[in-house]
Amino acid sequence: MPQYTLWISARKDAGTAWFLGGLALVVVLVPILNQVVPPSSPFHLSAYGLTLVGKYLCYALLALSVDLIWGYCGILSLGQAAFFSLGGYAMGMYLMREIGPRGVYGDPVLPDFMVFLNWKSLPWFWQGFNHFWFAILMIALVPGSLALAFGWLAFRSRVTGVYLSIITQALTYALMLAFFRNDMGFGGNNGFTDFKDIMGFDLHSDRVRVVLLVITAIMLGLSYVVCRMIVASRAGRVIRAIRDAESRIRFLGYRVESFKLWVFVFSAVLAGIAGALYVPQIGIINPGEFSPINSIEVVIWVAVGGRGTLYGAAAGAVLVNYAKTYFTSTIPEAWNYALGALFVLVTLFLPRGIIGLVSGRVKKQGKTERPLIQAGGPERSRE
Amino acid sequence: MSVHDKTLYVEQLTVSFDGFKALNDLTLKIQPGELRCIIGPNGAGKTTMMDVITGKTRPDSGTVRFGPKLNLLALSEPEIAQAGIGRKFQKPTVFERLTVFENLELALAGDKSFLNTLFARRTVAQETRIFEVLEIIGLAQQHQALGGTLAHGQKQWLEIGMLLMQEPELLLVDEPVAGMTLQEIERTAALLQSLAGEHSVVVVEHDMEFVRSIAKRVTVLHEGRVLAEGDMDQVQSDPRVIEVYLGA
Amino acid sequence: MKSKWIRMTGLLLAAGTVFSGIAKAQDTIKVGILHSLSGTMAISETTLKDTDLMMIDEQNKKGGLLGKKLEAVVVDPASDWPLFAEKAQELLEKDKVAVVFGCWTSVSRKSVLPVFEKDNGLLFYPVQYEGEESSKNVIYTGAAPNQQAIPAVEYLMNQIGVKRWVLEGTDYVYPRTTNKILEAYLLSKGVKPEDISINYTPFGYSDWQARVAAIKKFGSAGKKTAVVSTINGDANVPFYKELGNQKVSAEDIPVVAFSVGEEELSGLDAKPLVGHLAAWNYFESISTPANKAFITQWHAFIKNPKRTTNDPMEASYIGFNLWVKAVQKAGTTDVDKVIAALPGVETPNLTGGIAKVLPNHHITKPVYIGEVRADGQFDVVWKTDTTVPGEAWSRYLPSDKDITADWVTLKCGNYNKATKTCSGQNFK
Amino acid sequence: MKQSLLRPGVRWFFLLLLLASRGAGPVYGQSSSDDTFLATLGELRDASFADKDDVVEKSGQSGHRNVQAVLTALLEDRLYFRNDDKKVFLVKTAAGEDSSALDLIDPVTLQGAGSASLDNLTKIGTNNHLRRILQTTLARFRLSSADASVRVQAARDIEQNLDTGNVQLLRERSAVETDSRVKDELAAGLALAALDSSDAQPRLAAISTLRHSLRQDVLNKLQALIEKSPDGSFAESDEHVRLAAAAAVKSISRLHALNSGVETLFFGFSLGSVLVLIAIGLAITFGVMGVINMAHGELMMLGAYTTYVVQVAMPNHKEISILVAIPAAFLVAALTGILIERTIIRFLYGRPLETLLATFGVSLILQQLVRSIFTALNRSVVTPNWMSGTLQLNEALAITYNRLYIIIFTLLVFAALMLILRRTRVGLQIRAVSQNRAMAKAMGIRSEWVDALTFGLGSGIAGVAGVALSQLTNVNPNLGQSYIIDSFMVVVFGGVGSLWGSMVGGMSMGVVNELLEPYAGAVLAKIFVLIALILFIQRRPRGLFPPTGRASENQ
Repeated sequence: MPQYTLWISARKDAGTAWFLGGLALVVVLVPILNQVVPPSSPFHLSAYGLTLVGKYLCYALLALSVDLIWGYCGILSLGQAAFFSLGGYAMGMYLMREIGPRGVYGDPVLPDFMVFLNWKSLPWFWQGFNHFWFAILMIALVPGSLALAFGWLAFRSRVTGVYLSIITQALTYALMLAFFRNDMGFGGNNGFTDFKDIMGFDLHSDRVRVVLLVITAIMLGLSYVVCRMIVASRAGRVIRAIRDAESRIRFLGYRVESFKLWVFVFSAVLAGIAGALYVPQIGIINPGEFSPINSIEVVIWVAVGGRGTLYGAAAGAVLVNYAKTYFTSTIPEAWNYALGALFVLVTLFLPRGIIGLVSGRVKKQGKTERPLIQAGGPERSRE
Repeated sequence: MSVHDKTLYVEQLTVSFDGFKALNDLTLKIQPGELRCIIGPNGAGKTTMMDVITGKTRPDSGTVRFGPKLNLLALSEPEIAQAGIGRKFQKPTVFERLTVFENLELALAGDKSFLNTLFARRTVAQETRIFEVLEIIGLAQQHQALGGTLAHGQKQWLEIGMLLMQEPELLLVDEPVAGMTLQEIERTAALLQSLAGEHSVVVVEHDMEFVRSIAKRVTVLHEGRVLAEGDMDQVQSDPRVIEVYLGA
Repeated sequence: MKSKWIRMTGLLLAAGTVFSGIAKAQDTIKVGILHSLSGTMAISETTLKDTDLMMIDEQNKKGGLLGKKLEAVVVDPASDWPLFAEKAQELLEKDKVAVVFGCWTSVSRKSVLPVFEKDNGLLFYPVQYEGEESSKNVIYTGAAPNQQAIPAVEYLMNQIGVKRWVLEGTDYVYPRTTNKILEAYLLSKGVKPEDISINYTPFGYSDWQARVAAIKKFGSAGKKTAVVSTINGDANVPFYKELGNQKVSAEDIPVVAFSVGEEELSGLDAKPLVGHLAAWNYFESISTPANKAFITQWHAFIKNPKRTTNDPMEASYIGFNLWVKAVQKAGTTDVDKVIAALPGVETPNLTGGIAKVLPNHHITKPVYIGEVRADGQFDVVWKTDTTVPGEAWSRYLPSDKDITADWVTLKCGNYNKATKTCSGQNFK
Repeated sequence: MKQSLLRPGVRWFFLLLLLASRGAGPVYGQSSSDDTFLATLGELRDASFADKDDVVEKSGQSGHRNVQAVLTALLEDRLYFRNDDKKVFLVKTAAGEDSSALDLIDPVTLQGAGSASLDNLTKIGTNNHLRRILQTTLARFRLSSADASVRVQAARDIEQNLDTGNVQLLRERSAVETDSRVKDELAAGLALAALDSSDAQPRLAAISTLRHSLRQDVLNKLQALIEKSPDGSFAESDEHVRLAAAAAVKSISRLHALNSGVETLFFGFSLGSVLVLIAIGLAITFGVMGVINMAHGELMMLGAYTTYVVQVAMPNHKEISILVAIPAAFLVAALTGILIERTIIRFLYGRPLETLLATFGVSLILQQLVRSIFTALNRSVVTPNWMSGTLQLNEALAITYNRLYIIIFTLLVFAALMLILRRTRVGLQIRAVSQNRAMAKAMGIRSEWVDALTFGLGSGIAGVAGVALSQLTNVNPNLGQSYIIDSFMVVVFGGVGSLWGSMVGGMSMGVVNELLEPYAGAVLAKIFVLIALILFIQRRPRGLFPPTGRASENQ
């Protein structure tokens, strides 16, 4: 059945086809351009290029997770950066342990910053991160369980709309402050950096980078397929129904809370994976990643790309970040104007995002003209 | 609890919105298979009553039981729906960004847990059932149209259709014929009457003609309590009712 | 249909990355400038970007370097640490710059370090920092702790007779290390542990009421008390405003700061701060011909006669001159040759004395203690008689006492004299 | 330097003889010749700070009639020597920004001695240690000043160094002192000294005088008395004195605890009022209109910069420029707000999330705009004198004026806002539209116009908040960024659309934060507040004062 739906949806919407096609292209081309094509050739993909593409793909995955929770389920989570960073930190802890005695202070077990803070032994929450499998487990588990706990509380007591958005923001804000503290045992403001290798492979060698990038692309593809399956399933329709008329769907006998919770947790895990893939390629993770502004930016990528389409989100992430890379070098003094203008113009003229420009299918979506001013606000039940 | 007895007991129900008593010590009993019409001027508490029964509003006091044992007040909306109580809203609310077909599919009776719906496959039986209903509500042609694009009357039908898909024991129907043409009204009447018997049906309606055409038993609500009850003629001849309606 | 879109991004990407490979003809020498022009650090770093541009401009007026013109490549890492790494990579791999002047915060330096070591680039780092580091590819032209913190404390201890110490810092690596070193130093000088109070506040901390009240209380114990502030940029203004409001006068509890210079003071009303101290290797108020010339040049370049100069600007100035001299000495901009040439290269400071590159990639610097004047300048109240050589590894930390950095003979930034091993290096 | 600390005692012994011969008040005769005096001053020229200490003391004991004048000049950076003839001079006024020449005063005659250009003069520098010594030295003269408060301060300064000479001086003064405040101060000083006296009786007396003092140094001194030294013996030998001291310490510390409690509360309210100030503007644009206004912070920033510009525009009225800045900031921010509303927001009503996206873009643009105009550097906004300093409620409790004013200011702004919404026609229309647009339209209210006004009002308030912030923190392009998150928290905590909610919410957040801070530290306190907020929203999903407005329903 799954393959069937996927096949259907791939047939049904060109977007999916092109998205997966594009990824496949990356998977094939990148290794060739970087490994086979000689550096002298204009078509050689430098390590810098690798890092960029890798970053974009990770962000695309993050955007995907936001689109699932926001574009389909209507939950605007401004805390997605938290899950992303937690995944990143989990991976970072593994990479730190991998450094072993090669650190500045040459301590076989303790990371440099612990030696530096006169820590005598490894804190309990660092145990086990020397095993890759354990790190992988945590990458999914930590963001997942946080989302579970948080979501359970929030959805059970029917926190919705801006209230939910703001407390998710409070969540990531609190985490940021916590991780900034050196006493927390996560390296404070500096976070983790200067990684040496992953599973024994040198992180600085292009070959390893290529592999990481390919893995990222594949993960992105897989996640996309899974998301696509979810939204294509009956559960997917329920989720969309929740987005459009939450109170109504309850009277059909659906436990809205649990649907929201499942999606929330799943998207948190996706974000975690994105973070985990991001760290080894970028080479640093620090509390700045938790910043609420980051979460807002992710939402903006999705909005720019076009929400409720999945591929739109991914496209948005790539576009906005490419624009950022491009402008910060070409017009370093004024790139904020360009980016700001982009956001304003997209909202004003492309309410359905850039995908809206080219897609025929998404019609009538994204636009739900609700008057801002509603008599009596919360729909009162009176005759 | 006895599977067969699906009587709805509403006892001494009181609901107040900041001071104003929407329901005031309301007591009501709906027999299984009964078709009951509830009428009353605005603010009589008709919709509020439905809200309480379906778990949307929590009462200040009173009890609502479905069958001798099942206390509805202890349940959440989904649980109540699962217990076999379906509702059609006064203001038709369908899922505007889903197709007519999908709207009905969501209403399908059955296990509605996340995992189940995630892996659910549409069975032939289910599809045929959906198309039956589509025929009944006369939307077979538009089954691929988005809910939001339907006309008001069609939305009414769609929502009735969703109600049918749920296969509930008790249907709460709030102003079903608003915005319908005459023959549509007749069809609705026929439909509701056909439903009565194996389902119990509660209809709230302003349209007296319609009520007369279907009602066996009529309950008149006024200021949150039962003003009169009986068949149409009794009720209409009741002086208090006349006073309330014509406002002496 | 949608395809178009994805293909388009694909192409854009290609434009950005694929062609990054093209090596441009070397008709100019490219100089990378890696300072935040937006975000929280822009406050401090924009000035350094302008200083670098001024120096490059100046050099080109003098006919460039090795007969080629210098071409500045400016990028904006936007106070975003991962972006620093990315931009460093861009400068080194895409633009193929000969040298990079940049970074301010420790974390930004830490994040670009692996990039510079992998791509074998050359970075001049112009800000005072915590030490505990010496990279083959970095020249540290700012003060190491022994060139700023220790002398300041000595001054307070010996000249002012301070007996009780508050070490107030922002919670990140520079204050943590500095305070660690200072604590070790103070204890070694016989200060009682209960006379030392260490406290950390988060970045951009603005609600100082309670902290300042606490400091006042700590200072009222009858012994002469001083505050050693390693508070980071943003939090300083509210801190000093609160000091002023709670009437903590420099005569009662002097505050000596390591991150507050002329530029920071120009951003606030200095009157309440008169008499508080700062320790730097440069003050605008020091009148030497070289400094006067530099200031006039700066005012001309920035087109604002009121703009101040400060210590990191001098460090950038020194760094640039050192690089120029080294390139001339090596006769090429090839990084390995330049790095080989650098140790021993000398250039005059703006305030007198000579800055000399040491084998540990730090330089010699004079140390000045200044008191804040009402006009936001500093009166130098104390200076070292000679320049102080920068130490990458502090002699006061037990963990460091055996460690040394030497890129001339030992070829190692982290060499343990006891075990005779070189650890923590990223290159083979 | 060490020895110099020992010296004063001896020195003042001579002075005392002098005083005895000439009656009360330190009035010096021609005890030393002008030449020796000049010679002493001459030493200041190229002395290190340590040596200068001694010079100051020497000139102090020289008893020359101009000592006070000269030392005051030194303290006030008005003592120079002329480069060509190395002569020492006082100058009338300290060198200012753009003074090229100074009017000289002869240290002996105190008569004008022409003027000299700055580059022919060299200032005789001081450092804060020297200034401390000068103040103590000069205090002895100020002790006989006409102004009582000066005398109090003088007594305070002298207490910094209670040697026999100073004690004697205090005693002399208390004999002739009339003003009660000064008398108390002197008594306290003498008592402090008496604590060190050899026999118990005066010590007991001293303790009973100091019993009710709230001064920290008194407390420390008393505590020292009852401290047990490692070997079990007490610093204070006499039993009774110890008991008395212990009792005194107990009562004083209790008062201290009380006062610090009050202080913390005050801190809480001042922090709270800042939170309220940054939130109520948003409570309108976001709460009432449902616009997720990410540019709110930047509007505050504009307000702060307006304050700066106004201050620069009226350099001669720095004291009142801030008052002018308030309406100015309101206008600037309000107009910007209206501009944003007319050009962008109005196309997005009903799509709050799009407003988030667009206003985020706007915030980026505004930041960069300011950066381009004013550079990224901080801008210095002076605190007017009437706003700086502290209100000394008692020895242990002082609250800072600027915080006090900000609390008051917040309340005023809030009240004003309430008046506008409740009492004015515009306010009526705003509320009407916010409750039922269609109906309002039907009643002929130009809802378009009202929207613009409402947004302008909210933005204007943000601008006014910016004025307050300019007094507390950095005025730079990132100002808004650092407050936007908090303001959203407050609004949501209070209940979207409820001004009272924002008021109560902000205040309580501030107080809780400050109450926690002493125990948890700044960061944890904040984290606790955030977690508390999250849990609170679980309990009350619509905030403190559940809204009847609109934003709540839109997603």
